[in-house]
Amino acid sequence: MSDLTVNLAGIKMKNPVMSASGTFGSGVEYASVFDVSKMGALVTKGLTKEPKAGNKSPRICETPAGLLNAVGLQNPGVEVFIRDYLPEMLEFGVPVIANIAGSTGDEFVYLAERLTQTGVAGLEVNISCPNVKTGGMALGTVPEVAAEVVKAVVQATDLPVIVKLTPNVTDIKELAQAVAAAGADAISLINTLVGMVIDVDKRKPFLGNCIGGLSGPAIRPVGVRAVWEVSQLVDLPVIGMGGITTGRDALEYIMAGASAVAVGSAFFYDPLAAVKIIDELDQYCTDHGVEKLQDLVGAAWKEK
Amino acid sequence: MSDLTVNLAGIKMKNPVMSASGTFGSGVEYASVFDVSKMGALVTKGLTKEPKAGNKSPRICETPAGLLNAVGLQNPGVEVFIRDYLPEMLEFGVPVIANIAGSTGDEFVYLAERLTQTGVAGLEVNISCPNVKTGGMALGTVPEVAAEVVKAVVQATDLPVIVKLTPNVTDIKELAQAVAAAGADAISLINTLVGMVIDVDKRKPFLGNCIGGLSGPAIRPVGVRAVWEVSQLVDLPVIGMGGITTGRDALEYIMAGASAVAVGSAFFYDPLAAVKIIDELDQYCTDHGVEKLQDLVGAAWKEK
Amino acid sequence: MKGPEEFSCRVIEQDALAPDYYLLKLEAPELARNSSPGQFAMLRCSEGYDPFLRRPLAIHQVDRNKGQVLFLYQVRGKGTKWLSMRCQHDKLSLLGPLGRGFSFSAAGGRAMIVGAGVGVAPLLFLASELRAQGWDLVILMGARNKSGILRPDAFRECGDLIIATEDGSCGEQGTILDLLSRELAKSSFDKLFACGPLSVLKGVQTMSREKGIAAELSLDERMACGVGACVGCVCQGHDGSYLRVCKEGPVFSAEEVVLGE
Amino acid sequence: MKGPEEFSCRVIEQDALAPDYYLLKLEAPELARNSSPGQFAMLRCSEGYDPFLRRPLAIHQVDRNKGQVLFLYQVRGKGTKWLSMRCQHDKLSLLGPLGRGFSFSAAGGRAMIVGAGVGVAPLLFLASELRAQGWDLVILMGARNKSGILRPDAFRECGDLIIATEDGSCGEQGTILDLLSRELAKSSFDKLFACGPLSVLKGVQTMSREKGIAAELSLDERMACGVGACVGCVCQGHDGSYLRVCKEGPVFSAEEVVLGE
Ligand SMILES: Cc1cc2nc3c(=O)[nH]c(=O)nc-3n(C[C@H](O)[C@H](O)[C@H](O)COP(=O)(O)OP(=O)(O)OC[C@H]3O[C@@H](n4cnc5c(N)ncnc54)[C@H](O)[C@@H]3O)c2cc1C
Ligand SMILES: Cc1cc2nc3c(=O)[nH]c(=O)nc-3n(C[C@H](O)[C@H](O)[C@H](O)COP(=O)(O)OP(=O)(O)OC[C@H]3O[C@@H](n4cnc5c(N)ncnc54)[C@H](O)[C@@H]3O)c2cc1C
Ligand SMILES: Cc1cc2nc3c(=O)[nH]c(=O)nc-3n(C[C@H](O)[C@H](O)[C@H](O)COP(=O)(O)O)c2cc1C
Ligand SMILES: Cc1cc2nc3c(=O)[nH]c(=O)nc-3n(C[C@H](O)[C@H](O)[C@H](O)COP(=O)(O)O)c2cc1C
Ligand code: FES
Ligand code: FES
Repeated sequence: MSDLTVNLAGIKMKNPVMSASGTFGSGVEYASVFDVSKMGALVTKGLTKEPKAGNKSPRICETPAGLLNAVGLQNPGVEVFIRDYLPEMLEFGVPVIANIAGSTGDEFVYLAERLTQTGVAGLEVNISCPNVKTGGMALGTVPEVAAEVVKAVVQATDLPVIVKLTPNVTDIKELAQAVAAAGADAISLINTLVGMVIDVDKRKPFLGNCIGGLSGPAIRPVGVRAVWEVSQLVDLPVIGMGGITTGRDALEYIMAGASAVAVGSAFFYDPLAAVKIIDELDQYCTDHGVEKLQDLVGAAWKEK
Repeated sequence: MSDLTVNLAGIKMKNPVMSASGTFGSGVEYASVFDVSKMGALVTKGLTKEPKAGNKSPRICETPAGLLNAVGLQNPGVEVFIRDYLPEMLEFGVPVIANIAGSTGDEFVYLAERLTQTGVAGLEVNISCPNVKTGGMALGTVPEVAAEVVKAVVQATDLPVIVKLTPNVTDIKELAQAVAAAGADAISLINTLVGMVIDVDKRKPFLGNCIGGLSGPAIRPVGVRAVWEVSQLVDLPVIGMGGITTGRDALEYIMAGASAVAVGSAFFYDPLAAVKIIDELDQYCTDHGVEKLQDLVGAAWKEK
Repeated sequence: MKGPEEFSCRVIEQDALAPDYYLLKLEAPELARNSSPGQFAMLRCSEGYDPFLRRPLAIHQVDRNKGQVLFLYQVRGKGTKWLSMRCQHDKLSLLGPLGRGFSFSAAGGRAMIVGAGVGVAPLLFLASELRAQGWDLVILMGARNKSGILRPDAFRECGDLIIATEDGSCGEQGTILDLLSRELAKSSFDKLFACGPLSVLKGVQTMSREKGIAAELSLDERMACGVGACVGCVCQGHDGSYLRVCKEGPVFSAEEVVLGE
Repeated sequence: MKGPEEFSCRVIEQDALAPDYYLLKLEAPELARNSSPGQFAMLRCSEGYDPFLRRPLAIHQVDRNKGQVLFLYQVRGKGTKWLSMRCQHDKLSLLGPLGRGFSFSAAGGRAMIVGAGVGVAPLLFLASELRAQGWDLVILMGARNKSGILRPDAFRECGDLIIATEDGSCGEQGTILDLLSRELAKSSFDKLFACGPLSVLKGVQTMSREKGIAAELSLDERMACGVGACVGCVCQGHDGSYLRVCKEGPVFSAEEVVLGE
């Protein structure tokens, strides 16, 4: 067994493989499928202050090597989450990171304060959701706006603050620098790409919400490139995600500069994807004499 | 045979299916494979004033349901193009659209002037190439800069001017409006997404150029959404492209608002893709009592 | 109830029942043991990423002694097409059992089962369990034509089978809803169970309300995870909230849900 | 020369020559008629989009009378894996013939053919054509071990075959470049033809320069279109310009190209 551990901005993980927000429920859904306590960390679905009903059906549309989703942040609200879901998530004995999705800066501050001292190990600030009318991506495309939100969240909590960015921008580097300067402890890359499918038979958009977020292997090259760019520029740990389905995919992200990786859509393809990835990372280290997986972070630009 | 014709900003095409720039050589490469004169129009590889050597190998990397390319606009220069390649392209008896890829506004003007009166039916202004150091995408991400280039090109030629935009921006609507106001006659959507693949064995970027442009079915939802947004906002014909491989894919774009479509990466999957798409469009019209294919343009938002 | 698990199952045999309709038999002892009627599984339908998502299929029949599970499905698109080309000895990746199945009292009673088209898939398992628990069954099967009438003999072993086809090529001519309203007028039932296209489910929902008979409906929705984790597969509950078809369903009582267009 | 065409070809048979090495025989009369040694075809290796790109394979052998074309390939990744599972009667989509093949004078002479690993694939067609035109051939085949020595008997029919394996499990022990330099020292040749990994091609290039013997090398590069349209598959020409491997190649004279790392 090689050393797969990572200390991500103070969050100690036994390996770098996390669940991607919104794809893993509260973990219990997969508890009978595999040993969830093997994961490096769990990330919750995006949380809001009040319960949110989400978008109308259909919410899922398969696309070549991926899918569009337009869930619209359906969640029970932060109170019910803390009462009914968080305890069972914490039972896995794995760091739980709360993904927060305010529609205003104030809501973000509320969520950050409320979740501090509840047992969660960190916050992931979701200013990148393409499926909501207010907040979401709108807060994550202008550097000044993003920085303001992040600054407020950082002040409201002593938890590590991870900021999740959208790839739907002209220059992700600019945003990464802005949130880094605002005090972020880590950066998650990437949320989904905005996309759309037309139902040719009905001659209208397939999804209830018209547009959706594109995820899965299809977007992997976009995510790898975002990590490559940001990790070279900003001195913060990066969590890479977008289409990771195998250990090699995870290694692409790690070599591009990610300290940790998240698995999302791959659970739909293979519910055992995350555990297989952990095993494959271990195997790779063994086969290639890598003592500490973290030594490979950024290898593709460090060894150039 | 239904009516598939389209008059695209003055370019009369017998059907809306064009080749996407850079994927179809000068057409002669496919002349023995299928009857190229069946195409609606042919678009050339991006042309520059001087010959361009392009990027170093490897230039192609397969990705899930798509590929990255980093050709870097290798082309013989506009003079040699006009002398050696254009005549054989014109022989197909199909409108030829020249894709021009200056690295400065002046070069664009030079190219536009030089190509006027040569027999080409229109110009596609490529301010969206992700694979070159200067010009390319850099000119296509800031509305004012894009508008300036387009204005200059429009003044330099009496040919229809199509502007090809990149999806690698925060707000493609803003760009579309800017180039429309600058006098563009049509808009092409989308060029490739910027992406990257790491060679895990070598621990370095796979492509000689590090980054490349992502195309193919993987990006189709991104292209459809761009067309949906721009076609509702801007009163110009839109040419849709990105992952079109079948007649249904083309119909998605048309219903999203595209007056014409271009086939690119699909040639690599199936060299007969374009002719099959033309046949499938015809069949669809016959099966569904659509007299004129152009009646379906924007159906997904018009019939809402 | 045991939670779902991931299995790699060997194909025992696969038969084309009619053009585009297949019966797939898998070696899956644990799934056979742990499934209940109305539950389903998510099957991977590719070697690679095309298609990327798994496909939900209802547990059609189980043989607990032999450790076998059967699926009955129609080829719709590339996923089911791929599945239909699997042969004996091939292995399939499968997650199951999933969802909430049908519920019925162990005390027995008289039930009407309504299956339209390939909607009969989950109903054979249901019918045989009901039968085993002493229920009396009337089973209505409807389809466009004869080739859509699937496994009539197996259903006939569980109760009185009435068949209707729209073109009259098998059984009576007419729609399944015509049949249903006639049969409900004729005699009384303790419970209705239905699976099929939305229009049929809506008809059953309406009639169950009118007649005051409890009904359970098995719904169909696009799914990604199948386990309730992604909240992608919702239908509307009566209070306006969204219910996950893969977790709170796929079987819902008729009063629980609002059926869309 | 006729241009490439798209064909849908029936598999006549497919044999595993060694673990991971396959010989695929297709019914393809036009391709058999129109191909020349060193040319290749682009084969679709999926039912869907995974993989999306076609795979280039050299024309290994043709039987113009029977209208058959053979491919010899090694399973490397998912494309060739998919291909290896095709059976008799399956149909394959294929674009060919493509590229510029080997060139040789009809007057004959003495040639050395160098094939390393699966690099022998294009060389059997070449050897039999050379033989038919009266050339004398020495054929060097090299591989890591015995199972990488492919179709020795077929090659032996065309000339003197010398085999080397790195572990000595077949033929002599040593590398193919060792053999080559020994044979070039022993006797004289009018032309060298080579296909294999870059290191081997580089060695051949160097020796051909030293000895002043014309050499032709078949190169390998990632391809998308295969017809010269996308300019994706380049190697470096001697003047610094880029040459398309699928169009100006895959066979280049040793002086034409600069071989990279
Ligand atoms: C809980 C559940 C149980 C099911 N059980 C069965 C079963 O036992 N037997 C059976 O034949 N089918 C069943 N289905 C439907 C089955 O899952 C779909 O037919 C299948 O996913 C289609 O996949 P495909 O790749 O072949 O088609 P696709 O390529 O995905 O689509 C082909 C066509 O089928 C339609 N389609 C695809 N998925 C669905 C869907 N979920 N609902 C409605 N239409 C769809 C598409 O609109 C399209 O027209 C069930 C669905 C659910 C949700
Ligand atoms: C003109 C030409 C003719 C060829 N003829 C033959 C032939 O007759 N027989 C034969 O076995 N092979 C031949 N090849 C190589 C063959 O095309 C590749 O092995 C094949 O494309 C691999 O596809 P895959 O999906 O199995 O592997 P992938 O999944 O694409 O890759 C698997 C592994 O193979 C490597 N690989 C993939 N493609 C290439 C490539 N083009 N060159 C080098 N390494 C590669 C990858 O780096 C990876 O390690 C030829 C290549 C060219 C360019
Ligand atoms: C069904 C679904 C729901 C998602 N919900 C959220 C969410 O609530 N918050 C968030 O930050 N990201 C959400 N995402 C984005 C993922 O966390 C991840 O960034 C993205 O899917 C890319 O990774 P993948 O390709 O591995 O899925 C969601 C993705 C999917 C597919
Ligand atoms: C190999 C390759 C070369 C390309 N070269 C150009 C180019 O020179 N100019 C340009 O505007 N677009 C170029 N493109 C982009 C395509 O024209 C098209 O916009 C893009 O590939 C999306 O369409 P597709 O998914 O159908 O390929 C190129 C694409 C590929 C794959
Ligand atoms: S499919 Fe994920 S919640 Fe139902
Ligand atoms: S593969 Fe397209 S030019 Fe060679």
